[in-house]
Amino acid sequence: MADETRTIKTDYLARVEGEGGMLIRLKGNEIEEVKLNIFEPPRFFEAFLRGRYFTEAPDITARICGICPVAYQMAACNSMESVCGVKVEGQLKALRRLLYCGEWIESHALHVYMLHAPDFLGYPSAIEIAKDAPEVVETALRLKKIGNHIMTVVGGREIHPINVKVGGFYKAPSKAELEAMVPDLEWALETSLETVKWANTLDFPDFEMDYEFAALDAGGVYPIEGGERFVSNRGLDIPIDEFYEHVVEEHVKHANALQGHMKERDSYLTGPLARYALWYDLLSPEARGAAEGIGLPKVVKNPFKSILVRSVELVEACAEALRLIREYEQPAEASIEVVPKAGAACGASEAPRGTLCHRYELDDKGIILDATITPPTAQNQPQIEADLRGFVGQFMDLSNEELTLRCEQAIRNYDPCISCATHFLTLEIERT
Amino acid sequence: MHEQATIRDLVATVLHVAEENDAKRVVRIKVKLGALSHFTPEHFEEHWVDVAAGTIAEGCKVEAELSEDLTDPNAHGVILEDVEIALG
Amino acid sequence: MRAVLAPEALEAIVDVLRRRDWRVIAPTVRDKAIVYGEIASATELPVGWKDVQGPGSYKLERRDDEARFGYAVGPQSWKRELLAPSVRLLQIKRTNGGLEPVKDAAETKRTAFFGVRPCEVAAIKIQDRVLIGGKYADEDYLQRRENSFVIAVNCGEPAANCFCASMGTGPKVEDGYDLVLTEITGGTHHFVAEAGTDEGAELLAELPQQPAADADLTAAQTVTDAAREKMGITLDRSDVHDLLLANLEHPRYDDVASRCLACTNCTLACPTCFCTAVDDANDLSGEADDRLRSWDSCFTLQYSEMHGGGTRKETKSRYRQWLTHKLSTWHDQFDTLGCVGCGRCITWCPVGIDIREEVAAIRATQEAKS
Amino acid sequence: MAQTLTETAGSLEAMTPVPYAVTAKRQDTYDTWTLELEPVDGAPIVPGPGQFNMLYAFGVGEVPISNAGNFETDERLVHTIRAVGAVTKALCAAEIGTIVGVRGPFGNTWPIVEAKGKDVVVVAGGIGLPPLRPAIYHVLKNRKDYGRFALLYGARTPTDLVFLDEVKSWQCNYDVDLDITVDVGDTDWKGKVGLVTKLIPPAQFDADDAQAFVVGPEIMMKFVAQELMNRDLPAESINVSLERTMRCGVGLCGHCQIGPTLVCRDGACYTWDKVEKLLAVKEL
Amino acid sequence: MGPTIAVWKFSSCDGCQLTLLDCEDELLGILGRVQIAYFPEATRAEIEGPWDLSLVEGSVTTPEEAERIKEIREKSGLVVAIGACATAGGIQALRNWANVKEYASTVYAHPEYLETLETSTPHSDHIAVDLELQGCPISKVQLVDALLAVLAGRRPNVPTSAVCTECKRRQTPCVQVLGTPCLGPVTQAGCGAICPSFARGCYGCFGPKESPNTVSLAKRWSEMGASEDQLLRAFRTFNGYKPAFREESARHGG
Ligand SMILES: Cc1cc2nc3c(=O)[nH]c(=O)nc-3n(C[C@H](O)[C@H](O)[C@H](O)COP(=O)(O)OP(=O)(O)OC[C@H]3O[C@@H](n4cnc5c(N)ncnc54)[C@H](O)[C@@H]3O)c2cc1C
Ligand code: SF4
Ligand code: SF4
Ligand code: SF4
Repeated sequence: MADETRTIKTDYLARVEGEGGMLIRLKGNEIEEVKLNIFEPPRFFEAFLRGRYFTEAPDITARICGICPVAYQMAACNSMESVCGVKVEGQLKALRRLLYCGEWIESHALHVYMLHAPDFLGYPSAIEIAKDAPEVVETALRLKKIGNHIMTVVGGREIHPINVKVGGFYKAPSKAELEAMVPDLEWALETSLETVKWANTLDFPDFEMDYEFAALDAGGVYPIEGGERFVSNRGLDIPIDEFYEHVVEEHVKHANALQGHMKERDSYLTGPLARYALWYDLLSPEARGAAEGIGLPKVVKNPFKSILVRSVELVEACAEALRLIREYEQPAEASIEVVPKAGAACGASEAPRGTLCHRYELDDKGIILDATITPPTAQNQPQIEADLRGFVGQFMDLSNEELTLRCEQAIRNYDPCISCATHFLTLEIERT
Repeated sequence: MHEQATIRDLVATVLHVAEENDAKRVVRIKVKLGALSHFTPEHFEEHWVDVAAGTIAEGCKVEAELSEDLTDPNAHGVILEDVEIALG
Repeated sequence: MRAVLAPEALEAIVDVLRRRDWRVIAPTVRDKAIVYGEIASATELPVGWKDVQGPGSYKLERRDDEARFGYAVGPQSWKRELLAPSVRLLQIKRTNGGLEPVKDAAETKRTAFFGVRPCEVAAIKIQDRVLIGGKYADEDYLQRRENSFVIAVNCGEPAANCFCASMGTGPKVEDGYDLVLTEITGGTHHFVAEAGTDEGAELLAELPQQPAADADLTAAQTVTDAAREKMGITLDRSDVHDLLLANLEHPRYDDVASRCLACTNCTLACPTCFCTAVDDANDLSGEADDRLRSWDSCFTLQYSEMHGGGTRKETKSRYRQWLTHKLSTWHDQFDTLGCVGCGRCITWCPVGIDIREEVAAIRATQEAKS
Repeated sequence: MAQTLTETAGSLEAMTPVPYAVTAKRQDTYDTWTLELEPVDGAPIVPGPGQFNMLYAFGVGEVPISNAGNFETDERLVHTIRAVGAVTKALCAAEIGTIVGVRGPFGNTWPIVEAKGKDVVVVAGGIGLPPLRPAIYHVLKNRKDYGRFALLYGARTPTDLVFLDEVKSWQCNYDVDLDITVDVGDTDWKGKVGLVTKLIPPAQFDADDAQAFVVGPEIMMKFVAQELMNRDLPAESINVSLERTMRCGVGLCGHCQIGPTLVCRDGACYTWDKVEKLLAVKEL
Repeated sequence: MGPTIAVWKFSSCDGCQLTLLDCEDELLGILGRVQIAYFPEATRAEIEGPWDLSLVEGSVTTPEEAERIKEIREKSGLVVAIGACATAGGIQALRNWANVKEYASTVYAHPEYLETLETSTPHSDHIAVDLELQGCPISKVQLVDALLAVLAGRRPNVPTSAVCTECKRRQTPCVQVLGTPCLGPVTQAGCGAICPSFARGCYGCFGPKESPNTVSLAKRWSEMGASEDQLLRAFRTFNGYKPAFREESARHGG
């Protein structure tokens, strides 16, 4: 072989694309690998919280997620208050719950109608639904708006509310301001009852998983703004302060989001399915009635039916908001005094998409020495991958395109709070 | 997961270069793997062999060098430095 | 017409007016300050409160009596009722190629301003001059102004930043009111009331009252005299017009610019500042524009922005524009001063810049020069 | 209020634009167009020389534009507009038939009638010529009532000169001493090159009995006024037109203040003695 | 067929793009006049570039992002940066004062897996931006106005003045004068002055206004009892990397 050869300089750069993505590697009919990539560039919240003053945590951590800022604010407050040995109770606690109901209504309405439903209805998005069935989208928007309105009245604005403070609020709304929302909320309650029925008309793939469901135990009420214990249907029952003794976070190479899993246990699931399964009996009569009305069992194991459970929780949030407003008395002080103390504690809350845990360590001046934050999506990610593994097995013969759609839908079952996960850009299916 | 896409892109580029120069075969390629590219030389070669199979780049020699410079603006990418082709 | 009223008669005032279906706007306590708001009863007045004001500071404290008007002016002025902070002047619709301006039906409800201080009456007169006294009138302002009914209250206790005596606008109101009250707290708590218009007299006639003797009028006069005495003259207005125009490049403007935040608080709190922005905003369909008018301020860059950049880029020029306008060029433009000495710009300046001090500083160095 | 306010109140319609249709349009330079406007209903307003209207482009906004018309006719409005920003671009893009809003006429007028019997010197810089055109028309129409008429016109480049043909026709038909210059010439330019101030020393007029009308950028007006005063023309005989941001055009919004004066109400035409000191102060 | 709009995410919390979906009253009206070309938070449909308008959320924190914004610039008629991240680097720009490698090892067990730039920077550091909407998050009103302005071909109404203008228009008694330190006088309007209306001081989430006199305000805060630490943190939060705030925080240590 004496071919003439030549070397050509190219200096060509091939880029590694950085978007959310998912990889499924199939070998014949075997699933070799399922990987969910979350290319959320790291933002280092836990690092830069160090050195900040403890009262800043609710405002700063809200910025972790614009879709569920209240969840972060509440977990931060719960944790800080626990470190400092104070408890926010009575009407202030009720106001927090009301604010959070606003976030649930907003987030669940957005997710049910605008993110998840298009998958079931075969539309790329709600924008296209709006062309064919504007009333569906209008309903969604009005529901969303009512949720947002609660956040505006109680929290100052819908995204990154400004009225939340360690110890309570900066200013408590008057009873009249809250009562003004009642007619809208009554409409929202009616509509969410309809939503449950409407969601029940969708087609669900036959698919069940045997989950370990985990959620907060809020001591006799459906868990929303906080809870003292973290429990599961498989016997986990720990004070929230021991969260990190049982849950470890792992940084896996393919995702910048940390993944959580329980020591000596498998993956577990937080979020609507878990809350519902664990605390069905604590739902309001309206929400329970809605579930019964469509024959929804007390434990739902089909993740695709999370849209039903989310709708039931929408009913719950509306009914609960109405109850809280009815029972509201404007507190004399908008917050209780919180004097910083050296120490460390966990605090958690139930984001629309699952349990969110914060842990802070403070010095005696109130400066944050250490912060750990575990969002629900991080906890759910191993479970999502596990689901997908099970799920792909059933749908292996679909075309790549259809399989992609199905997988996206499956991921959306979990309402992950990252935009790259709400709509995937790249899904690679390798078949060999 | 993006290794595949990157390599496909590189193979396409190499074939394009080869074609433009009327090459019969690609003899050797030289690449610099960015420190953050997620590749090791072995890893890269493995993928390369996969993707280049069935093209005129099949069986070519792969010289892959791993850069350790994290601050390089191209640290996330793979640079195809040169391509050696056989003519005629 | 004049009379002596017991404190309970204030309730009667509110009653009578509300029975006529008027809005009654009066001082009330909210957000740790005395602000104006609609009231349904005289009990909502700030009974037994006083304000402690300083440059850039304001604090409410309890009084040891039940005075209804035992405080000076708060953060708001009646400007909010007459020259609304934001209002849609009109809507312009596109109708198959044409344009159709549509005006909003004007609010026609009569409104009583209850508790208007002499400086505020003066401020309303100044805004009348500017907004409806010239060749062109502001329709929205005129509408609101015609529907207003002014119950003034003379001042007995000026705050630290009050200087109406210097500006000749208080502490006793001269005209421009329908009814005026002077509160007398020493001895039996009572009010001396005087009507300024027929309508004021009509209202007064409906109130439970005692006739006013000369002694009562003297007592009322003593109240405002004492207030004037207490305030003293802290800004010499006699030559201020020329003083400022002769010192447009005074170094004091650099000094004040190092402190001034160009935040607009002074102008927006001021009861006479009338500058507004007029902007068009499109509706969603793109088929109609809303013409909106909102409070503007010479302290913003955009205020003086022309094609190619702002005229007053430096804070120093903006402060100079404000100061000279208030005390000097306002006179050239509208034949009146633009400042009534209410002290709001001093109290509500977040860094406590004091117009009196700035003028004094310019005067001091000017005098040193001459 | 039982006081009589209504009598003191002036016109109330000032803030409402009246629909006018674009009936003719001409491109003057690469960025300048002249529009003719006629009212959709009723008779047109008749702005005097030096006055301006607030022109409103639907959806985009409203700006002050000087009257550039009235020669033969009062039937339509003529405005020459340079497209520099959003509103002026939208106005310049208006097609024939487009409806625009008009409020006006506002501001004072050039003292052109008062200049009767005197020599007239008009100095224009670039787009400063159109606002002077109504005054020029007045002089031309009543040519015998005036003395000498010097028209000194300067622009940055030859492409910035507007109405050149019309200007030249004035020279032939009405006995106008026309002198034109550009700051920077081009290959086709055969005329003078240099600042417009250079045209003043040789201009023919009797400084004791003349009125000057000057419009251009502020800095140009300053130098022109200085040159004219160097020719012993008193500051009171030099008329300039000032420009400031205007939001209402009728003295209510406050934006157009320059010291003691409101440009929309007291101007835009001023004699130089009134404004010289004001313009000398930086950022007044 | 209206103009095409693409919505891009960089390092951010998604709140600013969610603002678009939160325009409940306006959304359908706007969607009827534009074509959404790319908006992964809302749709899986895509229209290939070039695009008439790109809304860009989030800051540039990775080499990939630094490249991507250049491509977006090339293919977009107008680029509008939305939010504190996109206009100032956002809260994650706090890394710009720290050692990223240390940061990474604080948070992640295997920092070697991470690709990240040392800094978090606004898009204007990388490309020419046509319009910046400040705010953490941006204001709905300003977003809708900007979109309508693009549709109408007018200037968007983005005031560069202080939060105080809105505070006074809504007639809130000034909290700073009442004793609570407030960043309103140096912060750009847009939020509607909500914090003072809830009895708290503005914390500057809309970033610096034009010519902010931070020195004078900081002096006043000190007189009111604020510590140097407090001042440093106040200026170094959501818009800490914007030059005016960056310089002021540097004056108080660190
Ligand atoms: C008395 C007078 C007569 C004039 N006559 C003529 C004439 O005959 N021909 C001519 O071509 N020009 C004339 N002009 C100048 C003309 O008015 C300006 O060129 C015009 O206003 C530019 O507006 P624009 O929207 O096109 O430019 P832009 O640059 O878009 O806006 C110009 C100005 O409008 C204001 N503005 C607009 N939108 C905003 C916003 N969102 N926020 C803040 N400020 C904003 C600002 O002050 C800005 O600088 C005259 C001006 C005056 C005062
Ligand atoms: S004087 Fe005071 S209130 Fe006025 S702009 Fe300056 S800092 Fe603000
Ligand atoms: S409260 Fe803050 S924003 Fe409002 S006026 Fe005072 S300083 Fe300005
Ligand atoms: S007041 Fe300040 S911190 Fe509060 S929302 Fe507005 S800009 Fe943000």
